[in-house]
Amino acid sequence: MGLGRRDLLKLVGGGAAGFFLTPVPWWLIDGVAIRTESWPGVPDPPRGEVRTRYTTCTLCPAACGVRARCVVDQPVSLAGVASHPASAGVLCPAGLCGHHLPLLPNRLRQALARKGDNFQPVGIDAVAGAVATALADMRQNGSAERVAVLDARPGRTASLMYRRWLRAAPNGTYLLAPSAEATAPMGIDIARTGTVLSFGAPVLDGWGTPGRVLEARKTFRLIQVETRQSRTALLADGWLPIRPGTEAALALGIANVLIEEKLYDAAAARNASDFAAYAALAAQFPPQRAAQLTGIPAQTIIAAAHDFVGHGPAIAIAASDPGGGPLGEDEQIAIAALNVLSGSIGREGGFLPRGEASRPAGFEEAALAPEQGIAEVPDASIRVLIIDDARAAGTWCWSAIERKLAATHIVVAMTEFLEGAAQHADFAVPAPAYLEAGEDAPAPPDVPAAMFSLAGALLKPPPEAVDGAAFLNQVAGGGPALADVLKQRVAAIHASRRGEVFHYADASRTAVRDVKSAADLWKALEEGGCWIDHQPTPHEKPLFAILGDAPDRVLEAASGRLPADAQFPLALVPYGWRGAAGGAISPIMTKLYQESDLRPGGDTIELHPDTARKYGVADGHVAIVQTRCGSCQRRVRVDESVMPGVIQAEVGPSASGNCRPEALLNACGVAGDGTWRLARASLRRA
Amino acid sequence: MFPWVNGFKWDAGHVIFLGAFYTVVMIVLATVVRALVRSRHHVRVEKVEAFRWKQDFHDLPARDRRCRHELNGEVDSRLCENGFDCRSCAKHPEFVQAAAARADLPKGELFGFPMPLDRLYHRGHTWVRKEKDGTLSVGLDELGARLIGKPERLDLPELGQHLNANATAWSAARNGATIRVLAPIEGTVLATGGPDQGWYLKLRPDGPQPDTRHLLRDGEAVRWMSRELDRLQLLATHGACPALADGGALVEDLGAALPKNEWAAVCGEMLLEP
Amino acid sequence: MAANKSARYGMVIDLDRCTGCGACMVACAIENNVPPANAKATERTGITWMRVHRLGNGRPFPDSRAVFFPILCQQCGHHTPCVAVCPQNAVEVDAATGIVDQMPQRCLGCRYCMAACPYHARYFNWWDPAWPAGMEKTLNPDVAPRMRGVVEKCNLCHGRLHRAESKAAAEGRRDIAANDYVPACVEACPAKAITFGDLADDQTEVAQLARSEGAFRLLEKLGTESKVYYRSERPWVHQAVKSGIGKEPQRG
Amino acid sequence: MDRSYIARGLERCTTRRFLMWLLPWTLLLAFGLYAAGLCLFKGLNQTNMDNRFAFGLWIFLDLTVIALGAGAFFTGFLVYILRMHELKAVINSAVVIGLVCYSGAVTVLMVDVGQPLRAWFTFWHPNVHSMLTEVTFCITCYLTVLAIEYLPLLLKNRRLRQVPSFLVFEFELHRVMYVLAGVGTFLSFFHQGSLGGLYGVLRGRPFAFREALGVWPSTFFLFVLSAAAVGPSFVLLTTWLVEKITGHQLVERTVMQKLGRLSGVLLIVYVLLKTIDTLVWMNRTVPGEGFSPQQFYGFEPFGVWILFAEIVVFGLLPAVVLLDARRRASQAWLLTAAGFACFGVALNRFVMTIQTLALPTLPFDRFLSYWPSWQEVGTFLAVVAYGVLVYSLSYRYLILFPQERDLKAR
Repeated sequence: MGLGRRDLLKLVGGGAAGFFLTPVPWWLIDGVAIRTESWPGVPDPPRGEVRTRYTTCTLCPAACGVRARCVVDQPVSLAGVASHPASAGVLCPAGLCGHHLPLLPNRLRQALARKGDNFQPVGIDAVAGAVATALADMRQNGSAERVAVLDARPGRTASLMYRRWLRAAPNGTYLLAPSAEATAPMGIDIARTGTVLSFGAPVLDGWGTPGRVLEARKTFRLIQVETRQSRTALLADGWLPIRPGTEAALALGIANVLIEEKLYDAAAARNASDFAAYAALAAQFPPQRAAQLTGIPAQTIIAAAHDFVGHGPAIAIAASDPGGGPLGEDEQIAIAALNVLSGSIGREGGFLPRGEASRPAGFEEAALAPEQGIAEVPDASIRVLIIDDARAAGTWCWSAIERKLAATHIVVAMTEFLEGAAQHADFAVPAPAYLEAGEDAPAPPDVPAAMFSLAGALLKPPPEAVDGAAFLNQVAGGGPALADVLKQRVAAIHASRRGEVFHYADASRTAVRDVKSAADLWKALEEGGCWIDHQPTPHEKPLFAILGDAPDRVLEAASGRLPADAQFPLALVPYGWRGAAGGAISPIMTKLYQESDLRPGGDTIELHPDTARKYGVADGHVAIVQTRCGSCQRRVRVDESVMPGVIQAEVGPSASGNCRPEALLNACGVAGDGTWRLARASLRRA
Repeated sequence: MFPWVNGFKWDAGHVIFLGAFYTVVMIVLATVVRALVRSRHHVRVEKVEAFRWKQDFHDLPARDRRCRHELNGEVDSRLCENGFDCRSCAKHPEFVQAAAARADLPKGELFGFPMPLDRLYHRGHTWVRKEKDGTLSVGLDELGARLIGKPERLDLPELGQHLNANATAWSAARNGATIRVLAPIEGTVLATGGPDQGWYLKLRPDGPQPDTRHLLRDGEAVRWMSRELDRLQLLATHGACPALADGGALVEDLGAALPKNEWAAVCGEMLLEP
Repeated sequence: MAANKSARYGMVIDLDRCTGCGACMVACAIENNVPPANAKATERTGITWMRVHRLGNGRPFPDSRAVFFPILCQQCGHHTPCVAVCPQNAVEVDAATGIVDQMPQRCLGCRYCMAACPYHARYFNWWDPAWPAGMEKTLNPDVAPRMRGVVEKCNLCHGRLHRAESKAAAEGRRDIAANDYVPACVEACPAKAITFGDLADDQTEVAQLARSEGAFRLLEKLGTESKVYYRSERPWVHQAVKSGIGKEPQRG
Repeated sequence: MDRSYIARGLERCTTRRFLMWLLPWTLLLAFGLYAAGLCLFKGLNQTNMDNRFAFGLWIFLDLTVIALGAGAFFTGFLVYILRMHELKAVINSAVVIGLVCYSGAVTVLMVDVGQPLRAWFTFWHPNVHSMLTEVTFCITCYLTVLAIEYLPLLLKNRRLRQVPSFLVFEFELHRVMYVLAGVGTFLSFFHQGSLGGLYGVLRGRPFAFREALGVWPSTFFLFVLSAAAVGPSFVLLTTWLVEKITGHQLVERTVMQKLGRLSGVLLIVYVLLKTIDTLVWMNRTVPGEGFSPQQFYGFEPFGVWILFAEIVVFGLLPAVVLLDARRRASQAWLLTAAGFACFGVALNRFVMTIQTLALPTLPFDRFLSYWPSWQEVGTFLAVVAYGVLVYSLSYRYLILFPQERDLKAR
């Protein structure tokens, strides 16, 4: 027995010892180590020929040049195009990861029709059919209801096609998206601007063409008028933390100072037919009153006024916030008026009237439906609404649009993702995503010279995807394809023999008149290039009215938008960032929202410590923001830089990844002038 | 790790550090291997029993390792260092001489506890008797016999096997425990008996004159035995079983009298195996 | 040429120009195949080789001001804290470039280097690197993604350095052209706030900026000789950096 | 029924009772192994550690456990090298404690690293300048040594002894034990030290960084000293605990007091050096790195009190008690002081690991808090359970306290 055990032990022991003398254990651990290098969870980057291709970014109106590093045909990284006339080699964070968008898992891959609260697959022809029957029906009993196209990215050639199609359609109405950065008839000669007085425009954080602006930042002074200590406010030469909704008062206050002290450009003022009326209006806002309304000390206002004109050319700008939506029209008038006083309209360093890339025959303004804002359309009047690029519409307050819809209506959303307005549509039609659509990019709103660039498709769109033009053709039963119209337009530009072509690949320029054929021009643009007109020459300005037909409305606006309210003592200020406010974003954005606290994100509100204390919430608490229109639940972040009595709420993706700004936007509610940037709110801990 | 492995540099740091490491490994390895080799050797030359006794003796509590001369009152306190083998003890002869000089050693008294003095006793409760024919018979003394009583199994050595002093002579199994009995003296097994024969082994001594200096004799043996009885009493009472002795006389069969575990422990103590 | 044989690549970040847009962070992640965050990841478990922090002046509204502080591996040139501690030589300072290199395939994830780094520029792969299905296509072929359980950090776009080197080799040059090697964050910065180059070469813009008025390094007194400089005209920024560790939480 | 495995003459409870005792610990072990399994297979995201708190509960406890396990090497050193034979009474127990502590610590470290399969890289491409390399090498070597030291105890088991080769091997091993004790002492000195160095070298963590003496920071020597100081105290505490649980006296009271005195002597030296070290750190090291010591104690809850507690309440106090023969004579004082000493060293390890990482180093840093996840706690509990099981089995079947039999017979 003992013997047996002894032998067994000998055998085992000897075996073990022997095993360790063989190379086997070393092979094993070595194999194991190599295994750890090709861990099952680690993807293998695709290999293949690396190529550089060029296109133009269409994610926002800035239309930046894009240099794409591709493995075979798949872009693996995007970068700016050096010395690009508008974007100056810059891409914003959203642009840098734009090549992820076509591959997002939640990509819309087939047409959907609403059934109750959820969607069901449907053929695109069925959608077109539904629209067509609606149109036929309207034609038949000549109803006063409208057919409308809501264009989130106006100014494209596709937009022209919509407008022409609408012209033919019953009561065709072409609507500009509420938060769309308008295609202004005037560009800004920022490179030569001396002072920028910005009313809430995110000048340094995604406004106009970032490349151009940031480059020019070395030369212009920046005065930021904003409630929030935004990035722009942080880097501005002066920050005027203004009480929410009192921009007009400040504008008139400054105007008052300039007029009182005769610091304005009298020559320019003479071109304004109603300058007297304007002066009278401004006279009602001496610095003290403005101070009282805006919460900015009178001295500061006076200093700002001097600052503004002291270092010309000076421009005053008001832009719609990517999340907070547009500034009220009347505020915009009050602010724009400052440009008359500084005489920056039509002058170098100021606003320069610019042309537009020539249009092909049949697209003259007369042949198109006019551009309209949503506010201009009567409520309950739209029977058929087609929304182009509903994704970008992620930050609209849907109720602003909903109220315009007729009792029986069809809403069709052309979109890559079932997000934003698309969630409210009756039909969702899959559209080609960024880098998939062969389309054009219009001139950026702030570039003084007319521009035209092609956004050549680097990727094939999914088979079901149709662009807006193709869909309308399907509805109308025929019509020109977008590609053909684009070719025509390029031909028209070639025929105009104006301007020059900038080639992305080598940053060289060719005058259009030196381009042999339209085909060559097309080729140049498609391979990566943009057409740019000569700088417009300043010209003497026509007579115009500053206040237009609304002096009293401006007065009303200036008297303060946000009356005190005992029940809702706080001011809710929604804001967003162009890079991420509009719906779908690349998952890599988690770096900004989840893996760092660089941006607060769509699930937080920011409060001043005192405000937080007063309402019994602390950093990290979940609080409920209640307004007259609704409520939303968000995590509190206490921040010393927030104005007391103000709730700052970002419209954008949240650390948890999903971007659902609706709750907040609905809570904000839509004012009579179609804005939702201001609301009275109360706060309590959830 | 090794000069040919990536990252190795011939700098002081590596040399010193790895040098120290390998030295340590070598030392440890050498120590263990040496122990292994030596033990293999010992097993081959059947030193096992010797070692067992060495260890057992080493592990005995101090009070069980008293020198026979202390028991004998010749010295106040002395611990045995030689595993009860006085033949290898330097002091033993001196004591013997001293003892011879004085004849006033007290006589032991064992209230009728049978203890024939015609034989020599071993500390492990065995006895050795020189027979006429020059052989040695070996048996359990009275206390040993009563301790073990009737064993259920008995494995005695094979005939012709050579035993060393203090090696296991035989073992008896009872009450689920095995008790080893130590050989009082070396010799070759000629015949094996058992409890009934009154003797267990007959041995042929190694030499013509077997050296029995290490065994207890006469009064010394008696004194030792009386002390052993006390010890037994102590052990057993500690185990809380009074009826060891009635009227001073030890019960016949402790194996039956004591609870099993107690019994095993007591046997161990008395027969010098820890 | 000698200049590049013993280059010391580094950068100067102009805090007065940084708008905190995060383009550098995004570009970095894309260039170096850093995966999007796991659903459970937080700002303390994410991986951002380049991370923009916000440093406030600690004063209340309306006097509060802040700068954005892009933090990446500071490429310490002396007493490099992470190199000395790594038990299996998974971190090395490249003598030719001065870049501190992390070898993920050698790292066993003990995270000692993370404890050692005072700039918190090292990141651990708490999760398997996962991209949404189908998005692996967009990985940079020049950089191998790291497996779960290892530490990683900025290496000044290693992949781009190799590309530049092989380009130079192909054109038979011995040293790489300055504009062939530009890390992704530098290239991506819309505000052009980051100047990159060889600090060893006095002629480079970066070397001059590093010596210019208002330039400083973080924890200069630790003597780590980091190769990432910052500069700002604003006195309070210098104050805040000197006064060392901030007590109150800073928000971004 | 397992009688024949228990050394003769030792009183042990019945098998059933023993099993009842093992049961809860076994369950705890199972739970802990599950938790550890999660960490191994799902990754360290199961823990609450993060990029800033790269080390957490595990490292803290490893350092503590290894410090307490130092009783093994130190007692061995005293018995075999300095020939303090009366400590033979606890050496076996000390060896088992050491084995348990070290094997437990190493196991936890295995879970703690992100790629356990690469653990051998440290041996293959060692960076000899890293404290962690020193730790890894020494601890693995020392663990081997402990295993070899444990072997004789095992082979001495009543049943195993019946295998002749075991019996002889045990005998031979026992004869070379002093060599192993020497090696063990050497190794322990270095890894206890390098565990201290681990944080002392962190130039980037001004709170932990210490001036170097030779190639090692001062914490190297402080750790060796403190470990040696509490080793005996911990042996003392465990012995007492086992006595309480089993109801047997296991060692002479004098042995316990001897242990106490040893602890006291070393502890007082340690406290002295620690104080000097702290002063040097405050007045030289920290200012040299551009900080002021106050900055580190401005963050609640880690105020100056923690420093006071570490050095005075749980350092000086027990040392004084242990050095006073009269107090030492009273069991209560002795044990309380020993307990304080052990806690003091644990606190020191806590400060070195956790507080160091919690403190910010940059202007925009936040003071961080960290709370271990249940997986982390579970993994540690597994080690505790494992320790109790190993010790219980060893106590039952091996001879951990040679004096036990004599004391019983008295």
